[in-house]
Amino acid sequence: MAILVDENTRVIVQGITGFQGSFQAKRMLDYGTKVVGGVTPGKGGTEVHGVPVFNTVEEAVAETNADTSIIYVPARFATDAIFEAFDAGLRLVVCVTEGIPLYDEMLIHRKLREVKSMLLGPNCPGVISPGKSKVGLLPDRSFMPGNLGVVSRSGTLTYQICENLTKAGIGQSTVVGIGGDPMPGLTFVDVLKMFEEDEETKAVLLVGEIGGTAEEKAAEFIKQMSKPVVAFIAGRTAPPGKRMGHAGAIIEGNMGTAEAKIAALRDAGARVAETLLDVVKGVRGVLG
Amino acid sequence: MAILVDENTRVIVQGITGFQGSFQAKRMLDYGTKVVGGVTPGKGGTEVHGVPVFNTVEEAVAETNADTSIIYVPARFATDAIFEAFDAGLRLVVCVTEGIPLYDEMLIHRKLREVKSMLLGPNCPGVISPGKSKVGLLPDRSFMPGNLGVVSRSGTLTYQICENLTKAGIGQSTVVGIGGDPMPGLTFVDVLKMFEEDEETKAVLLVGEIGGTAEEKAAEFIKQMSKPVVAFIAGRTAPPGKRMGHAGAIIEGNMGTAEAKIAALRDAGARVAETLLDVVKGVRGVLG
Amino acid sequence: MRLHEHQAKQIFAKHGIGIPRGEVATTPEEVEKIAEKLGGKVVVKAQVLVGGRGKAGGVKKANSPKEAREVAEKILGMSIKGHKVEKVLVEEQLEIKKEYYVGYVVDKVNRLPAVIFSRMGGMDVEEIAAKHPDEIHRIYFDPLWGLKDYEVRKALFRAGFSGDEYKQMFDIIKKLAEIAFTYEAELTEINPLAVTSEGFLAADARLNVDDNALYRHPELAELREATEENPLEREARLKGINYVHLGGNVGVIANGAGLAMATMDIINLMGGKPANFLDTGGGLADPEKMKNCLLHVLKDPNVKVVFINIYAEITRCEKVAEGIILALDEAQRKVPLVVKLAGTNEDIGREMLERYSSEKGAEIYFVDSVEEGARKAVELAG
Amino acid sequence: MRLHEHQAKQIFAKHGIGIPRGEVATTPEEVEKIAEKLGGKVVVKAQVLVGGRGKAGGVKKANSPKEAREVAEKILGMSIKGHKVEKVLVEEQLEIKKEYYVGYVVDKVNRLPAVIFSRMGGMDVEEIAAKHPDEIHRIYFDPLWGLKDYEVRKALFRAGFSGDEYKQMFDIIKKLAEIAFTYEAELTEINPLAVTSEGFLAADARLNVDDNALYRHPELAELREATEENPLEREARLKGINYVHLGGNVGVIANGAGLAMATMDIINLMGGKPANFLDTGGGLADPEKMKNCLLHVLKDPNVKVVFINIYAEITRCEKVAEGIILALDEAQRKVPLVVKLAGTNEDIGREMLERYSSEKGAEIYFVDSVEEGARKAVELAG
Repeated sequence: MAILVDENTRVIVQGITGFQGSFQAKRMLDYGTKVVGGVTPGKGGTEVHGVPVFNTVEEAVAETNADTSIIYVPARFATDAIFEAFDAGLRLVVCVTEGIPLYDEMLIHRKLREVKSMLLGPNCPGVISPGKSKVGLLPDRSFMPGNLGVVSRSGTLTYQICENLTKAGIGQSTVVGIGGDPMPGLTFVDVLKMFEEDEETKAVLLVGEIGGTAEEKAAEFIKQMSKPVVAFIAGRTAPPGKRMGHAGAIIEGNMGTAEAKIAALRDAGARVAETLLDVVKGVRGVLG
Repeated sequence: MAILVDENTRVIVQGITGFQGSFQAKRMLDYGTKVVGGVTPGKGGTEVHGVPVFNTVEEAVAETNADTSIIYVPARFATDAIFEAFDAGLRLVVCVTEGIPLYDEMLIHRKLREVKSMLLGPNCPGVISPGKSKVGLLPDRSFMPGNLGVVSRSGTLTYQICENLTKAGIGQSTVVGIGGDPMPGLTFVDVLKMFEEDEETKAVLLVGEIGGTAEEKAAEFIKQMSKPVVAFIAGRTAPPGKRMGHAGAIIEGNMGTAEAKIAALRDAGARVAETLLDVVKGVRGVLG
Repeated sequence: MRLHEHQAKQIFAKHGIGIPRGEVATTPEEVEKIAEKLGGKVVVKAQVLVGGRGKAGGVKKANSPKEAREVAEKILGMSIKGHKVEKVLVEEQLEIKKEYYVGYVVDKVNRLPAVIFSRMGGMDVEEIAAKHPDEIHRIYFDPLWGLKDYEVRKALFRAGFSGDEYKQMFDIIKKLAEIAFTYEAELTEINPLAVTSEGFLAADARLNVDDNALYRHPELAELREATEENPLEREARLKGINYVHLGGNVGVIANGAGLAMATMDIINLMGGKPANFLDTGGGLADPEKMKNCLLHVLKDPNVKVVFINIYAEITRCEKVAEGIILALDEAQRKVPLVVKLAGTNEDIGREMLERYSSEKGAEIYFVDSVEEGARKAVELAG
Repeated sequence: MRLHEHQAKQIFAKHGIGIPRGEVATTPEEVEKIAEKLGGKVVVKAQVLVGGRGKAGGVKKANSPKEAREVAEKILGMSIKGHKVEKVLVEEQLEIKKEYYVGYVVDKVNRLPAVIFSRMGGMDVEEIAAKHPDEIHRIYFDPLWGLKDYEVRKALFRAGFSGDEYKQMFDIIKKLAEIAFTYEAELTEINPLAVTSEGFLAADARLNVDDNALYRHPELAELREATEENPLEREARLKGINYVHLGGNVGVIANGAGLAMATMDIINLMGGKPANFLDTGGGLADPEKMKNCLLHVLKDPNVKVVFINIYAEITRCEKVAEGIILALDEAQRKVPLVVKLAGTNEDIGREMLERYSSEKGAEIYFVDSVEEGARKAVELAG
């Protein structure tokens, strides 16, 4: 099972001829992901790592039967690339690009109301179902197949946590990075719902951070979940009004503090870990 | 029965405190139309001809249970008035205003995709179901109850034709003026469909004119209709490239000529009258 | 409102579309000077707001300033489909490799904006569509979202564009759509789009904007040049009268565009020639309006009779009659009137006109149907 | 990016929102002159990019030019929440009848733009919401369609506005939304909106624009004034380093915002004080990046130890090690490093650093977990 991506996922890479797109396409291929095509306007007819390149997503989908796209396109062009992917009817669109303007993101959400695609990101590391498929830039070595679902707002922190879990023998069903932007496509709640319904997933780890109310919304949903949830929140020492790297990681007024999030999650029955090592203990505790 | 409006139709007048709005409200009341409210921002709480005035359509609908609106608002404000009426959930919105910019009309059509309201017009005389209700500025004396459905792009020409019919003893189920703009809300086809399904209507008269392809589209639908259709097309002598008053009445290139429309309608089985007097004969012929 | 080629080109250039070097002139002397500046080899193009000026001899090449002057002498002042040429655009001759077509139109049937492009330029888009249907490409787009880059990419790659031609076309299509939305164009066209060694240039330019939106674009309203129209139409526009000159001898006045057209049609059916279309519109409660309309129709020296066909839905007919009487009092010449009055107080109106007619000897005929009126008018026109 | 009050007011005025008469000054002498021009009675307002300047003594009235000068002497140069006041805005005193609130925000929870207004101005919007929940009015609108007139009418009439106050509010709300969309504002606020006999005036003004969109608004990017920030943060911004000054003595460098925050948190949990947040971001394949980051952290004189926590997902660890070595070679002072390296070739990286450490006597400690690293760093910081 797993969620979002598995061994049948057929992926195209938008921006495949760029430095990052080409590099990550190779790494996904190496992992076993079915990267069936790439898109770069004007480079149609060429190949990258043996993968055919098309001029448009429409053409790529027609030729390859892809259902998923991953976008490695600079911020100024990423919004258009997302719209193109939606227009081509892809089931899942993963956008890695960082720095997409806020007003573009509002319009992306407006567009999401009109289309059937799911969007992961932007500004996210992607998704991996260990042993099955990786659509994103998550490092292979951190992960192994198992029954823990992971959903996170951050990248390297999650790799570190998953590596600790993997070393401790705890594998993952799927690891989803929803990204650090204030208005992500798929939210914690969307992903928690999928994990709740996924047979392979026995427990869920949520890695949150300061800023916004995504963790509080997640807590509301966790109350109804049958599966145990462990949580970790980064940014307890962050001062208000300062953006901590991620566009979404900022405490504004009384909103977005780690304390509020931890309290809400605890209140919802989640086990909140204090340190990274506690995360492993916590997960082991709930997985039994 | 009748279509679009009948004795149960509850109407509000947007722009009721203006010269035309107030005057036409009175005439509709005199005809027996249930004019239950009016809207003029800032004039809420006053009355016009005994009809309560509200600041917003939302308030008017909440207080009066209106289902239909007629708009007498200057062109610069009419688009917003139409949107307000849509937003308030009205079933039918009749817009009399002439001169609404083309790009506004494109956006009105875009909005129509998102809402459930029907729009009659803009730049139309409205609709009358003789003896039941009149929502518009059609002159009472031209009409009498009966079984002929009339749909038209023009105003006075239709009054003249209907007066001739009425004098000849031929009454009307409903008379609909779709308006002279190139992109009307309800089209000939929309109205023909309603007449086809209306029990009270035994035959239909279509009054068209040069410009656009509305009559050709109507002809396609007429082919499938069970009820007889008589048609009249104005503008046989109009030269190409000259706008004949109505924004939509212009022959551009080979499109929109009276000859093409007449041929299409004849081909579809409609009886096309050459003169106004012929219209009466034609209708009498099909009504038996 | 249709802009002149040179006006449209200025707007195109402002938005970054390449145009040939050139200047506008009103005299052969100016043309000669401009041709010198441009290096001698030029095209002299009549600036008139009708199609087909090329076939009518309104566009000519010249290979020297002197020749340009001679050519301009012929073009300036000539009449193309009733439009007198008062200005010419003098442009450098282009070395055109290929001629493409790019246009934008508000498609009223689909109620959507559409970009149209083709590798077959230089002829009418209808002609391209008829002769080379596979070479016409359309991009319909959502007016709310605007034209997205990927929509242009899809269309261009589907049509087989690549390399530099792809880039130039992409750029021009995006700019043309931007121009269309900026100025609320009904239609804008580059035909031909000249493929030259300096890139793609708009060899011709068309831009028709929505009259109803001119209040939002005062800079465009100022561009309207009176010189091009029929003088009676220009005067009517300035007075706010909805008038189209048709050239016959039976003047027509009706309230309502449909009624006016039907009246014209029946006059024609009866063997007559309508002199004009005139829709008074609403507002006949003020007798001044009818007065102005009638006086305007009488300014056309060809008019031998005027058929006034009024269905007074709101107005009372005595106001219409009053307006007619005011006009007849002021009119410089006497022509017979055929009058059909219907609506509120039609009897009173008729009585007023009958009284005036018998007192002042005005020739006024009353009719009860449009057919009867048309027959009478045609008879009187002779 | 947050604009200064005086910058935001200029933009408001450009879009037709009324503002008090006033000018910016950097010296008490200038303040005195401006106060004279304005008729003597003025308010002197510190221009700093933090809230609560009023309570901190950064806003003072003066009833004569001389008093204005004296007040300015106190305000200029003072420090408000760590921000030094280098400019003041000198404005006429307003006769305020009432204070309203109008704001606009991109609501990230609902993913929609929202206008917020209230008759209770002068306090924070959160405070209004807490104290007078019935007096907070919101208009959510569709970002694609934009804010429609009828949406504003509905909200204002619902809130009981009428007459001239209705008209002024309508106008200001429409203009504020226009400003928000023109400059891609995350937030813009008029608080208080002063109701005066001359109409509604923006007594204060806030405008925060989206950093990611600044490339579309170069005129705003130019307004960013370096003087306001912490000097280390300013320098970092100019160098493209993602750095936040926190004031402790344990320097932190991590690749990834979440990892950096988690590192800070654990340092704190172990009883230490992080000196900063620093996310290197990607691109560590180039050793220059790590070098610049480390050198930057060492510029903070309070830093007694630096904890480098890298999870090299793409980069090979020898490149990270190379960057650290380059920095240590260049560094003006020696501080111990605690290093956690994970990812490709972590062993090679560690070996390189160990060799360097033993050769050059650099104090470098290697750890296998973030907890261990934090404990060591706190211990070294003393």
